[in-house]
Amino acid sequence: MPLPDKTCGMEDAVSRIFDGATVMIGGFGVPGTPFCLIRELVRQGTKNLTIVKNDANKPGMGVDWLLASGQVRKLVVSHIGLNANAVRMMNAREVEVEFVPQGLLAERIRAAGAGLLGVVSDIMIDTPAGAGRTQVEVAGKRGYLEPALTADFALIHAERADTFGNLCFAASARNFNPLMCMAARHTIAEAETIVPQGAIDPHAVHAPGPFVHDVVAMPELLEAYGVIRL
Amino acid sequence: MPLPDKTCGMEDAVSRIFDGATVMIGGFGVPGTPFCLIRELVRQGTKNLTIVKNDANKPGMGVDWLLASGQVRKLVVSHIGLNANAVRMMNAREVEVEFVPQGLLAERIRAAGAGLLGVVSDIMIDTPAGAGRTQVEVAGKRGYLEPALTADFALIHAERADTFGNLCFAASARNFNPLMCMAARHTIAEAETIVPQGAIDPHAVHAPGPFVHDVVAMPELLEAYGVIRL
Amino acid sequence: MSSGSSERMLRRAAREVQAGMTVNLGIGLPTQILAYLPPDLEVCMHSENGIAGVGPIALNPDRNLIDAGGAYVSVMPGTAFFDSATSFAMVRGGRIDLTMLGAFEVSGTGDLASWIIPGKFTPGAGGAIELAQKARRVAVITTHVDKAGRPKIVEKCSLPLTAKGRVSRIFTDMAVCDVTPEGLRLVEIAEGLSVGEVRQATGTVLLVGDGPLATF
Amino acid sequence: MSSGSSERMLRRAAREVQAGMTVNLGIGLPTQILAYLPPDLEVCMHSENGIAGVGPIALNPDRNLIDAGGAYVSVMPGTAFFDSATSFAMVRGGRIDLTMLGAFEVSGTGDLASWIIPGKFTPGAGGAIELAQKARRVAVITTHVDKAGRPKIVEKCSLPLTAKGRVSRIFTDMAVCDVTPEGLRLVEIAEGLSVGEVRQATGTVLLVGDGPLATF
Repeated sequence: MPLPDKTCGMEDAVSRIFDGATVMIGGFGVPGTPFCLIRELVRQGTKNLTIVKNDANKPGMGVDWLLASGQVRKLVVSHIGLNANAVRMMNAREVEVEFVPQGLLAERIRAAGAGLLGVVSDIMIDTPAGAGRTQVEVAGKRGYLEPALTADFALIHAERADTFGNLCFAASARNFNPLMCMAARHTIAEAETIVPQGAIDPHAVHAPGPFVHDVVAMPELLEAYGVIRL
Repeated sequence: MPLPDKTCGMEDAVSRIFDGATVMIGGFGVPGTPFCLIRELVRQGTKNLTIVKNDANKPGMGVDWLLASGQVRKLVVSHIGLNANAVRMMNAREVEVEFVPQGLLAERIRAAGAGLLGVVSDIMIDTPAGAGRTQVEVAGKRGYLEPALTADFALIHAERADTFGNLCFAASARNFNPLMCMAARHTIAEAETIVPQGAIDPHAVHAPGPFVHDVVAMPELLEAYGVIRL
Repeated sequence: MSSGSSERMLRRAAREVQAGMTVNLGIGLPTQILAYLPPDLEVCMHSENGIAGVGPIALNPDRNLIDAGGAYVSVMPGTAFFDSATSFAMVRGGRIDLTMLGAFEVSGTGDLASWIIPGKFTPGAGGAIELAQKARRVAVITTHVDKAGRPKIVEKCSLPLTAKGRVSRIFTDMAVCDVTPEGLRLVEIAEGLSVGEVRQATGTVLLVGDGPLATF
Repeated sequence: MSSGSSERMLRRAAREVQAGMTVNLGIGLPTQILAYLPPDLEVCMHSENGIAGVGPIALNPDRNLIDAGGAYVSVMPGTAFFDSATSFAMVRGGRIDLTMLGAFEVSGTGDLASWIIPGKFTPGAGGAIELAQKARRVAVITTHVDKAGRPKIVEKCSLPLTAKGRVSRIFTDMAVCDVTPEGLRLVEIAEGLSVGEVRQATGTVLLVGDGPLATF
């Protein structure tokens, strides 16, 4: 019983993404951001996207490419402070931005991955920032219903993948990647190295293969991945 | 900046558990069950416990020791079918048993660990098994409010621990252990091997040290851990 | 049920598992299907205690590696281990293409009762409620009648349900039946049995087509 | 603020970190505290992008290893990596003993505004709302006045709050102040400054005890 092989060409994998899709993109700053997949998405010009990502990267990198090419209708993020382009476009109403506190963003994404309708959290309780949310009481405590955040696609960057889609992430490049693998209806993972099944210790898998649909080799390690600014 | 050392004697660690406490116990069947910690809890005779565990082990093993010694007021479990003693005691009302579907048990434990009030799930929706739950609507779908399951203590079995409490689990012995580490106010982990800080690859940690309070060496690998029945 | 008919049932049920699927086998009869899968079939076997890529029953058991039924299983190239919450994220999140579950009773409309016999046997549901509700396809594997000879396939379950209307197919030692909008349909029959014998052992109306019936 | 007074502030703030704690340092000024911790202090530094046991700024940077502020950090013996949900489980679950955060404004009653200046700067909150609401102890580190010379410690925040009444202590280049039930109390003062100068730069009533005031 060998496991299925999910390797796929980058162009084919990204061509599944349709205009108007909601696309989760892994990464916190540079680490874990799938720059090759994003570049291919820019090349294909898919329009009217809702992007769910922790941040908008920096100007001239990653999500900023999609903003610059006008492919993004809406951003769901925890912060965009490092990308002045994103801030400018938000202020000019060229892109809609929905801010979600970082841990709630992670948890709402995971909730979708876990097949939950949502979670109940007391974050922002009794502050204006909590406005517009539905309040419920659980075991005598008040919290907000925080709906699961689903997506049509997730774009993931892994350090290693086997052909079944078991993924390993490097250091702080893990961040949102395993959660987004779980949450999207279709998960596309680029990997710096693709290894045969059996090359990854079963204990060392960070995102198990059943959550991953396409395993894509990276044509090159773009400069964006390697930036070391001191 | 070395990390704190959390090693602790087994007797001292278990003596923190007070009469009437809610105690989560890791394990699914034999793998991951902290038999040494349970045996010490039996030796200390702590009373009136609420035990949260996937199952009640088999007769003469683990949780069954606590049942036999009359220390358990209530069991919160997903099934007890492999322990006829537990079934008998439940029928004789010698112990209260609350059944939770296995995945909801895991998720409600994790929710406590994630500092959530609860999760919203559609499991058992529109069936009598869902009776008594609060229904809410999220994004047009109906689900039940499933409260977070908290505990005073968690008893954990790890294959390896470093002195800071970073834990690694073997194969299917992981199961509920990392979730219970997160959920309890105080987590006691026994480990087959305790290694110095730095001996575990930071990528390979299954339960990070900040969730663990006491790291306890096992005096022996009891027969219970090694049972191979073919 | 003879060991021969049990083996035949398991062998037939194993053919339900298709290439590319992620499959969960319930405790009891279903996990025994593992031994009947073709060695070259590309499939991911899931066990709810935290394994994707469950391998065959172990020749050299690892005390830490069991499936949900407690059998000592093995790893394969590509196996992954994970915690119980992640495991049920796969279940609730729709990653399980097929689950095969045991039953106390299963109805002609796909209702499944498998977790409690009030006042008699109350083992708890384990993961069955979630598997039955959330797997993309649910099949049941069970003896056609219970130890007392009473039908386990019924018009309406008398026991509390595990899930309502989720069972698509039923494998027994006597037959393969499909739950269809028209009713329960006999699709295959154990070699040597007559339709009348199967009907006799079935507690609900059994539809039978006009053409010849495949045997297994 | 001179680099000397900045360094003095960071050095003083670093003393807030006690042995045995798990500590999160916010983006900006707070993460700079890392460089001022005693090398032998037993402490677990947490970074919300998924690190427990953050080591010092890296001499040989790893492109995959940054803290939440984007600085290239290092591992130590005992470091663990995990995903963002697990990281914030630590935050919301009360595993963070101390967080030190930056501020646009902080009030004498412990209110913190740090994530939005409506119409001007809207970077988003990142993890600050959860850190400020859920860490067991919240300290702020900020310049005492903004670039225009206006007090950042105010009677009532004019900006939308990150969290209400959660700040216990404020470190600035001029002073260390505690939020107490009686009001904001000056507990230490930068060497060479007078109480009058600190009061002048503070936008709310500042309580001062009778005894001599420690300097830093």
